[in-house]
Amino acid sequence: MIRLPGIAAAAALIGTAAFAVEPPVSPRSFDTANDGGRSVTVEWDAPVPAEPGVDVIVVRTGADGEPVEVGRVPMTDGKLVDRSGADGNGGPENGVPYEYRLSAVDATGTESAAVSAGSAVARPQLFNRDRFNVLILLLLIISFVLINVVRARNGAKFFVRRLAPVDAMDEAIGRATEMGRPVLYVPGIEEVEDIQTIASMLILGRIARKTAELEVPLRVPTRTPFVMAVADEVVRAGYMAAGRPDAYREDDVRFISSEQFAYCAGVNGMILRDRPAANFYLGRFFAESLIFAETGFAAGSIQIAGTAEVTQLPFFIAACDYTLIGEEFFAAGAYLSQDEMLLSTLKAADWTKVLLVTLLLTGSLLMSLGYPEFREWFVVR
Amino acid sequence: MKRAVSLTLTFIAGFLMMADFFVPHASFRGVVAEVRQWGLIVVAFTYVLGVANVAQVHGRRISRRESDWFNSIVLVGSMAGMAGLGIFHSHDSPDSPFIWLFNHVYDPLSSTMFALLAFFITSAAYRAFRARSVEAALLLGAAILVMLGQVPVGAAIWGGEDAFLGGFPGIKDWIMSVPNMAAKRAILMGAALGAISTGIRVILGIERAHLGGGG
Amino acid sequence: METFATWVSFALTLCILSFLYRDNPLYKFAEHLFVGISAGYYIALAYQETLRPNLVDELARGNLWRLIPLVLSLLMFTRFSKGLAWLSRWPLAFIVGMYAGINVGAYGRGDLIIQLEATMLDFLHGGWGGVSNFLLVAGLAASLIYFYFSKEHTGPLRVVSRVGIGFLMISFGASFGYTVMSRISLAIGRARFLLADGTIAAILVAIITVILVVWSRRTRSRPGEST
Amino acid sequence: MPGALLRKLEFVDRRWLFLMMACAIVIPLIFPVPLPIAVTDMVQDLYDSIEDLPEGSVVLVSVDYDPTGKPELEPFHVALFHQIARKKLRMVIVSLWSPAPPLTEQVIAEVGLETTYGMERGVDFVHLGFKEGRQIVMESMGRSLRQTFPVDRDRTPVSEIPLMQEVDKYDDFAMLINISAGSPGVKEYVQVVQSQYGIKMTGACTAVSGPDYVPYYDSGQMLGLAAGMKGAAEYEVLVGLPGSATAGMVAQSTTHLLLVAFIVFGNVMFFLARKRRS
Repeated sequence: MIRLPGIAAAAALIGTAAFAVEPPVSPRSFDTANDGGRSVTVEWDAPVPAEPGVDVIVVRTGADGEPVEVGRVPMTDGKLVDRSGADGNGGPENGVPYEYRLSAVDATGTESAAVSAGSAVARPQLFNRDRFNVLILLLLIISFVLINVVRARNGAKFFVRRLAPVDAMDEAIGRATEMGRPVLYVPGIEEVEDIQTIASMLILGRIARKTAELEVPLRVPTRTPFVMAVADEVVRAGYMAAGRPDAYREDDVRFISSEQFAYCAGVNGMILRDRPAANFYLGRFFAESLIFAETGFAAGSIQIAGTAEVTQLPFFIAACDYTLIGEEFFAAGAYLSQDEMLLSTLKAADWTKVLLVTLLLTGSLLMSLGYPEFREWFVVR
Repeated sequence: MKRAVSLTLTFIAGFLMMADFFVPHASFRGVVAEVRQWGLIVVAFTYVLGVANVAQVHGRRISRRESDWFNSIVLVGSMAGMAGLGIFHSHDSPDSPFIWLFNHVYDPLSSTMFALLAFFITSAAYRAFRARSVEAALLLGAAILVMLGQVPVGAAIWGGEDAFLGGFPGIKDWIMSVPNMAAKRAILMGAALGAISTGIRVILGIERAHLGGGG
Repeated sequence: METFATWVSFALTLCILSFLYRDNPLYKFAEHLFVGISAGYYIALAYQETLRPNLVDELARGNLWRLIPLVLSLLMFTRFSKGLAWLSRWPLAFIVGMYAGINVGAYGRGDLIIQLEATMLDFLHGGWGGVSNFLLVAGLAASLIYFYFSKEHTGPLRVVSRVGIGFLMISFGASFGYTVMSRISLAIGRARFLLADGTIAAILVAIITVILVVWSRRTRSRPGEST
Repeated sequence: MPGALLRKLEFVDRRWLFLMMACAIVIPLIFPVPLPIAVTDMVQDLYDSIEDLPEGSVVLVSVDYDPTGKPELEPFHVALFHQIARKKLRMVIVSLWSPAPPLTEQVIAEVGLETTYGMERGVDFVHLGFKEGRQIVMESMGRSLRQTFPVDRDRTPVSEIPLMQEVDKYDDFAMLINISAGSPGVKEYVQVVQSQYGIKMTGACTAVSGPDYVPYYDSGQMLGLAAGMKGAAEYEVLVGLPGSATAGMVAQSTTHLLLVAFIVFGNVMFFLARKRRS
């Protein structure tokens, strides 16, 4: 047999080259960042030209020298995260160095030589650096809140711009005096600790004082006993502030019913019987908003509404004469009661809105001019 | 002293929940996970207690024979019956009386209760929705365009690929994805600012509204 | 059993619908039955699918940590005793703190930062798309400025504020249109439910109409019930 | 328009209006006229995102509606289970609304998951039932689903359920699908879960919430969204199964036309009355 070393060797070489599978290029392994530990990430680049259908097998050997196959993924993935499975076991232990070796295998099962991706130690991190941007923006808004709480405590005066519905309140109560008909105040249907009910109570105090001064009867139907108790206190204080404690009538503040539609039917009855000159709907409302507004419209009352319940605003705006929209409702509460809590929230929100509009316009401008990096910083991972 | 414990509980629960987003450390998150389980339990108890005091209110109405006390008996009786069946007999097997009552009493009552709204919207549309200001006119105009754009008959009147702007459906889609989107995002952000500032004041104990007087 | 169930659910449906005619005893009965059944249903579910698996079973398995929420929850019952009522604040404080913590993060990420980032749009390129992007960015900025209270809205600020309220009104119009569809869907669901057995529905409608007519004649409709 | 007639028309007894609405609802249900349903991008993207999921991947379905949401959300729920069963996906069902579990069981029976599609409970799908706690449950599921739901709805411990051995965190799921009638629902899942765990999310909501959730679809936090009966009807068309939502759309058409007519007529009278007064 003629030894044809050159050709055989070449063929063998080409053979291996033709049939042998290229192992992954520049493999590396490192502790998975920003995680709770027990996880190592192994990455590699696919050899060029990339052969289709080639997978990569990742093998881990720990301190005990026992090789453990971690996983098998397509070469094109370029990455495999070695972590504990859904059942909680498996995956590298924290603080223990592991040696990772990668080998490529093609569809026919021939495997390439294993290449080392170095060793890595899994470690839990105390802070997720990917979420640094969220932390900065939250801390900024929180500082706005705290600064304004301190300013309010030190007696800083906060300016709140004029709100048409607030000016209309005095005018509506004046009309009630002329027509000698009562004023109706519906404080929403939520419990007493809801932020919108609290804001409503603050406005009720001011309205009660005004009705006391002008000697106009005030009706306050409530949906929960707690709201009735608080409203009773607030109205009594309003009459006291107006110097007319005697004018306060016990059953003006009345608990109707805790069932939504029974309360609705009760308030409707009051509107149609007493035909109030002015109706106030201030607080948190749900489906019954449009029933009150329609009945009040039919009774010919001036109607002023205010809520932060977005789903009900369309009906109030369409059916009432004036409506405090979302944050305007809290601003009215802050303005009328000069309450420290509401004023500081308002001011902090205003500062943040200036920040948001600036960031928005800057980001959009840079995006339009072809610099997406600014927007990239705000992505939440 | 009484208030200090409340404020500490609020601070610990609040701080753990906020930190959980930023700290991936496994054992820390394990502690937070256990504290959350306590939260589930206490919330379930709060709602059960809240629902039970309805029985207290109506129980007093029965004992004092106030107006409508017969209906209060219906309320308290049906509550006790339903709860008893669910807890002591079975709450999930398809042919249990509990599920029968859910399908043939709870379901029709609650669906019909809210079906009333379809009729109230009708009378309000006829009698109360007036374009008395520029804002109300804009609102009603957009409402009409959206209503026509989202029902098949609107598309039949003026729609189809070649219609200008895509006809009613096309205009509705544009209203939803530009003006509605812009304004709703402003409202989302406004509400977010409210939630963040209220949340921070509650956690740091600056706000006492929820603790009320005694605290 | 099936027809009895149909009679019961049809009768209850029509009792509630009778409120459209007037607030009447049939409606009051059905409403109180609804509040009672839904309360009882909730108590059973809260126990069977939360308190039992996450508290009772866990304690039975020896997870003594769950004694803490049990104690916290039992404190709530002190609300009924005058002396110890302040103790019932503790579980409430724990829950309010937990929701506050979750909300600060959730609202901060989900509704503030992501929405801000999603609206940083390129409005110079993309033809009509660019115009829409410009309107989106301008609309969001104007709406935010409408809710700015620290300065009187005069001069240029007034113009921006008017643009803002314009966008807000169009979005409320969109919500109005969609809310109409939701409310009508409920009525369609009920109509289809009743039409499934037309005969039973017709009989019951007749019975209930007779009851209402007799009842309202006897009480000579008081003004203010329903016009 | 003489003043007397105008006043009589403006303050007509609202029970006549109720009667007209009742007719606008009942007549098209008795004599349905099929109208074409145009599919919008939001619903097409929702359908495609589920269609693209590889066979056998596990989806988390959170069913959060009560009987009042049935007319708008049950048609979607039925069509969704058909698509999931056809795509041979596996499913874990949870609920944050107490009335939801019995409604889910009704849909499982109606779709025939176990009968016609032969899906095995515990292997192909699990119904874990209701858990109280709203957003607390959402966060708790992120840490460990098994710790949050120790037993499934029939009180079988999760340690004995084969499917539950493969999933415990949000990353183990291919997608979160939320059928939501209010709060807690789509808004809370987007804020608490999607923005923190980055899980692919789609869902359906009542029409009331449609306009409020469109920003989440636009920002990519939600891959698709079906809003109200119209969204459900579009989804039914895509799944190739015109059901109750498609039939309901005829009645929606007549009622919407009636309401538009009322609003326009009401405002015409309003301006005529005001012109007469000034």
